[in-house]
Amino acid sequence: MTRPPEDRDLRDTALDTGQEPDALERRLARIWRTPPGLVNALSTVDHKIIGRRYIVTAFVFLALGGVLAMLMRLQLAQPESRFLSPDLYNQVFTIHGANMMFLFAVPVMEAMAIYFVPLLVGTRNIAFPRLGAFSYWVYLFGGSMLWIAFILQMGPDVGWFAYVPLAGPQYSSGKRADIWAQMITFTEISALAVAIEIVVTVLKQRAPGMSLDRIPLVVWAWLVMAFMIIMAMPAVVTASSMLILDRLVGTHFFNPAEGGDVLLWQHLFWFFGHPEVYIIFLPAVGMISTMLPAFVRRPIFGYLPLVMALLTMGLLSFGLWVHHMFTTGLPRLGESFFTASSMAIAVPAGVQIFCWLATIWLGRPAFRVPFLFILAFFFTFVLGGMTGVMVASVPLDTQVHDTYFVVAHFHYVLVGGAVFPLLGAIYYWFPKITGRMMSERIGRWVAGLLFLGFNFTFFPMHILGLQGMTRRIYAYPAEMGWGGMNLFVSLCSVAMAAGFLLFFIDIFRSARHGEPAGDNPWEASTLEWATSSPPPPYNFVRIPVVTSASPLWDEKGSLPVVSGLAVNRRELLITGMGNATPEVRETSPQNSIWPFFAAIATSVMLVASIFTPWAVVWGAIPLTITLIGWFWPRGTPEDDS
Amino acid sequence: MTAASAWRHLMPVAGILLGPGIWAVNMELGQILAYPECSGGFRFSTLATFLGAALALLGAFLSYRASGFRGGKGGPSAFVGSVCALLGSIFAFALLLQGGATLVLTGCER
Amino acid sequence: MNTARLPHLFLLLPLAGCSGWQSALDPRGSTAEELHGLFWLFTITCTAVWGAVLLVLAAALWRRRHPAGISEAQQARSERRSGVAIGAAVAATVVIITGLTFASYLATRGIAEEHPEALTIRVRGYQWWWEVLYADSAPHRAFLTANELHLPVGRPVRLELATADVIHSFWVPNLAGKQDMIPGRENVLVFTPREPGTYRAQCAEFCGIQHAHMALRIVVEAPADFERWREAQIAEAAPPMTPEEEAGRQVMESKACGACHTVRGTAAAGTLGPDLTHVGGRQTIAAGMLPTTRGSLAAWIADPQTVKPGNNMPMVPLTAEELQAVSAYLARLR
Amino acid sequence: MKHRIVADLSGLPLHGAGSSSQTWWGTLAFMLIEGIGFVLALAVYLYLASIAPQWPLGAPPPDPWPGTIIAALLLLSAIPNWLVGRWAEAQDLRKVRIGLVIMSVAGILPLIVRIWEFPALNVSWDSNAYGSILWILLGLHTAHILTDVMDTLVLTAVMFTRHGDNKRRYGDAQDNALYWYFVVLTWLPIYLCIYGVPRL
Ligand code: HEA
Ligand code: HEA
Ligand code: HEC
Ligand code: CUA
Ligand SMILES: [Cu+2]
Repeated sequence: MTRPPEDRDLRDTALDTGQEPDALERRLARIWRTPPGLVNALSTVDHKIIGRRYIVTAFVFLALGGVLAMLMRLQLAQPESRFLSPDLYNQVFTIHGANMMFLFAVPVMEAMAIYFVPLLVGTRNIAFPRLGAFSYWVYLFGGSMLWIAFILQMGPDVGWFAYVPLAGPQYSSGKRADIWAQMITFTEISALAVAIEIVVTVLKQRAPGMSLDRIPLVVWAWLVMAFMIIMAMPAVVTASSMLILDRLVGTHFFNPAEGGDVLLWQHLFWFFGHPEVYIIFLPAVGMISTMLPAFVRRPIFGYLPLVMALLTMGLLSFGLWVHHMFTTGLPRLGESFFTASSMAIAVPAGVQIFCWLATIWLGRPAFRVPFLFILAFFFTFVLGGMTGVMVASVPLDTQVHDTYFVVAHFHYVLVGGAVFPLLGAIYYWFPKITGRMMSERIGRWVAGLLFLGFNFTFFPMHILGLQGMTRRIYAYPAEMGWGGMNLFVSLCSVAMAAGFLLFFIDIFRSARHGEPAGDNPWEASTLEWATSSPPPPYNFVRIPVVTSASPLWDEKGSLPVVSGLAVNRRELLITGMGNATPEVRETSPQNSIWPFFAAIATSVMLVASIFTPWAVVWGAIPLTITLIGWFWPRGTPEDDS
Repeated sequence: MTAASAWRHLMPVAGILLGPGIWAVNMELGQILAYPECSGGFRFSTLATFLGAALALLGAFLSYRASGFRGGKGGPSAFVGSVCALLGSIFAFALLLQGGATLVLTGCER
Repeated sequence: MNTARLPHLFLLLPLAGCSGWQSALDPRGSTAEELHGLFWLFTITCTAVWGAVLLVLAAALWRRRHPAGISEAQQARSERRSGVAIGAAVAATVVIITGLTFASYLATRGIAEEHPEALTIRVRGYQWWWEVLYADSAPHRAFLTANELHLPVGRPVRLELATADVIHSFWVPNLAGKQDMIPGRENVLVFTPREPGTYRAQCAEFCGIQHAHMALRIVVEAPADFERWREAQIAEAAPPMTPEEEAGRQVMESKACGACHTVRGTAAAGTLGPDLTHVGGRQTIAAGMLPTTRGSLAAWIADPQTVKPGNNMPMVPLTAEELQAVSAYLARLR
Repeated sequence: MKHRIVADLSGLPLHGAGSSSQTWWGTLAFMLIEGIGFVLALAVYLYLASIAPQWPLGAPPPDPWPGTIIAALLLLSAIPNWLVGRWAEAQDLRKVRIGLVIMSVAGILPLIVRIWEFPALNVSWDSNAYGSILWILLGLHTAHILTDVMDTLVLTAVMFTRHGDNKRRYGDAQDNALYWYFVVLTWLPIYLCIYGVPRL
């Protein structure tokens, strides 16, 4: 594509002549847009399109996982029920857990980051956008593999953490455990790719003036989350790869008869597994910190301690993993060190709660739907945190470990601590994504049904666990006396399903018929509200300049911006890590189909290697070809320097 | 980069370097030392843990000093210093709790 | 389901109550008692903290505010006070956490006491039943049984936990916390039963398709009763009393049964399945699934895969008479 | 929202080097991820060694010659690597082309020697856990070299096309050199583990 000579290095100042009022916007739109059509949809590198896809897909997985939950509750509603066979039940709970953790919770938090980080830090696109495209397809293919396997009755049935020797070659026949292990590889690759994007975007692409102490708290949370993903994911990929090797080619990592160790699996998995739950939790916490100011009409109180809490929890979470192994017979002294750290993490958790309470106290609450979800979070998560502190005690855990008490704990912190803030965030940011408001009325019903339904469903599980009901049992005898409470729990879970159903209905309805939102319906203070709803492909006409932590509140009249960026190619600004002083201009890649092809090549290689180790060798060839296609320079204007 | 400027850059993050670093090492020690300490002998784990807590507090203090003893106003260096001071303190607290474990337990408990 | 029962469900919640034969809330052993106390300490403390947070939240939401707003100086003062309040709350958190942590350490020490005079029993987990070995210094006084433990009240017991296949976990909540059985590791569980009774234990680590039905009965009885039971277990299998039972014994020895099961005193000497020498005297069969009666034995042997789908005992084809005979024989073996 | 221009950044250069380059950060991120992977593999090795009755398990210590030759080759290759970095910084197209060809060769040589190193381990991956972790450690580093060699070959090819003389390519060459240092460095602890620990 040849361009007229005067197009080379055309800057935005040149279009400011005032003759055509929209010249700059139209030019930018042409440069940054994704044209219609299937091939273009597959080639897009627009973080907003990719982010939207990612969020929707994650919610689809949530719905699917919820259906599995309903099946389990149906089975458990009565003693010795024959609704699900033991084999089917074991697949159902395994896939419910694995799906929720790997295909919903982490991806949705990353997906929100893909969409919102560039808007919140004031840049045009995310760093390495093709990685994001690649990541989405790998995620989609990996998740589909798991569900297709389930439909074919080849679904994993070894629990979401697949302990050996049960998941090993001797006791788990067929390909079920391999499907689980490879699903891990898929999701870890896609998570790592996004993590890299987030780190580089937050460190190097912030708007000028957005120094470290002015970064929105949710962006801090996403930054910590991204680092945690980078440090924790390798452990689980190592573990799952070793499992596949044990099962496929006869290695002995986990075989005690040949020098291997059963606990090695648990150490490797939980070294990842505990940070995993904070990877899910911290972004939700960040969302609360960023949303709250809009609903109490004042800036967050305690910005510094809140940042500290995020960093502390992120680091501390890497030293808690043995609290999942308290009953394995390790020395109690060593285990008690993990008790100490698990207890200590309650301090930064408390700091966050206290800062938010102070913010509400000092502000003027507005009881809109996102705020209702924040209130639901307080009630539910703090309760879950309390039971967390209880199971952190070694002796106490010896009674409640592997019982419904733990099931109650983690659903309280997952649903209360992550899902409620996430739903609030969807109500908050839906107007920005679609340009329309969701329904206040339906939203109240959703929040109410979910809050009440959740607590009535999961609180009794604490009691069931103390009364001896262990985890992962497909049936229980009538003589145990658990039937009444289980029936109650199952009935109340219907309220949760109803709540989610209403939520999905509200999404569909509002996307079409919701009230138009305008740029800043909540009168919030962060940068994403400075541009239109939905944002144009280039995010901001000009890169903003930030002079405080609440840019839109402190620059009420007009937004300070910089000029001088090129408009003949995709260009954005690279700034310094500490103070975000502008360093260089940088180009942002054009649309490309190669990430899609690379994802296909990767997926074929990964699925085939479940069946034969040679797939890694042969599969590397098409993968290499697609990667060359991806990185080979194309002589586009973005390639200039 | 001279030694002096390197030192200046490290001071604000002393809290986040010393605290978590010592704590991580101490976690490992706690696992390993349980076995020899059961058979009697000097309680290295107690010494290591409390010494580690002191060092973590030192790191927190250095960060606080680098922040100019201000809340966090005064540029990224002061901000980083204050954040790391608080962070280092929490790690010191975790180390103190671990020290408590070495005082109550002998290492023989299974 | 009878819809008339619906309103009564709400009554069940509080009645769900504190007594039970597989309940951590009804301690009948030394360890369980200590943990029970710790549990209530934590629960009360944590409930109080949670309640305090909610109270402050409610106050923050609904406190009286100046309709016209407040001055900047007042705002700054309020913020300073909030800072102090947060500091105080953090300090309180540190104190409470330290207290709870030390309570935890003390309980850890309390339940870990060693008892040289403990009764040593080896329990080995199999997919999906329990092998129990009562050791003795005199080898002919050691004996194997399955799925049931008898313990003398008041005497410390030391369970040596092992597994034959995957990870299992031994848990009798009324008496003690749980401990895993891990291949390649030797784990130990020590506790002292304090009150006689029958308690139920269940495998607490997911171990495959019938993990849900891997339970144990634990009978805690007076020392004299325990010794009586032990002597009976040491003895060989009771001889058949009727021709039917004699035919049953022959079925045991000639059919596949003997390849997996041991009946001491007969030719059946397999070790792949539970020891059946005194199976008639046990409270349940198939690891807690069925009460031991002649009828349930027949139902089990006739088709184990329908009773406990996926378990490791195959269906052995027997004629109706063979089935009657062998179940009569096994019922005799008390 | 209305805008007001407060600064004109037309004077800023396009595309920076070092910490102003995104690909530099990307390279660092990959180094971090793979570094953690290596640390974990080493940790698994040491863990298995600590619980084993004797070490190495059921096999004689590995024959150190192929591994030592590779260590020497890698350490030597640091010199042309450093030169390529300097030449890329100076944007000297001819020298960078030569340098990258040399680095491609420097990457292929250890791979060839590695063919002898696997059997020199004296144990098979399916003999026992010791064999398994040994093969994994070596396999991981081999994949490491292999992917970087592929990278270098592609970059070399690009350097010979019309896209070669471009500030970005020189930046890529510098990042490539940085990554090669990482490949060399990671060999050292692995080498010590495989050949040193059994002889302790
Ligand atoms: C969002 C996810 C999330 C979060 C945030 C947490 C948070 C915590 N978790 Fe939880 N946890 C899980 C998800 C999560 N967990 C999952 C999924 C499992 C099970 C995996 C499986 O087995 O399948 C699990 C299991 C689990 C176990 C293992 C139980 C067992 O298997 O036997 C333990 C043990 O220590 C534990 C502890 C904790 C602690 C101490 C916290 C703390 O971070 C909580 C801190 C918060 C508070 C304490 C509340 C706020 C603080 C205050 C109001 C200050 C004042 C407080 C006090 C004075 C106490 N968790
Ligand atoms: C984020 C994580 C997450 C979430 C949100 C949930 C949500 C729920 N979970 Fe789950 N759960 C886990 C993570 C999660 N869970 C994990 C990790 C395990 C451990 C697995 C293991 O042991 O290995 C577990 C285990 C687990 C068990 C224990 C199983 C056992 O041990 O045998 C139970 C039992 O009741 C349960 C129940 C539920 C219920 C009722 C919900 C409800 O909240 C679900 C709400 C309902 C919906 C979301 C459905 C709504 C959708 C529709 C109505 C569809 C129609 C709509 C369209 C088509 C548009 N979960
Ligand atoms: C291939 C092995 C095998 C064979 C053959 C076999 N059994 Fe079993 N048997 C088992 C196993 C394993 C169990 C434990 C099942 C469980 O609870 O999961 C068992 C359990 C039992 C029990 C219940 C024991 C208890 O204490 O709960 C009885 C009774 C029994 N078998 C009788 C028989 C008879 C009679 C035959 C022959 C007709 C027979 N078995 C053949 C393996 C076998
Ligand atoms: Cu044995 Cu579960
Ligand atoms: Cu955890």
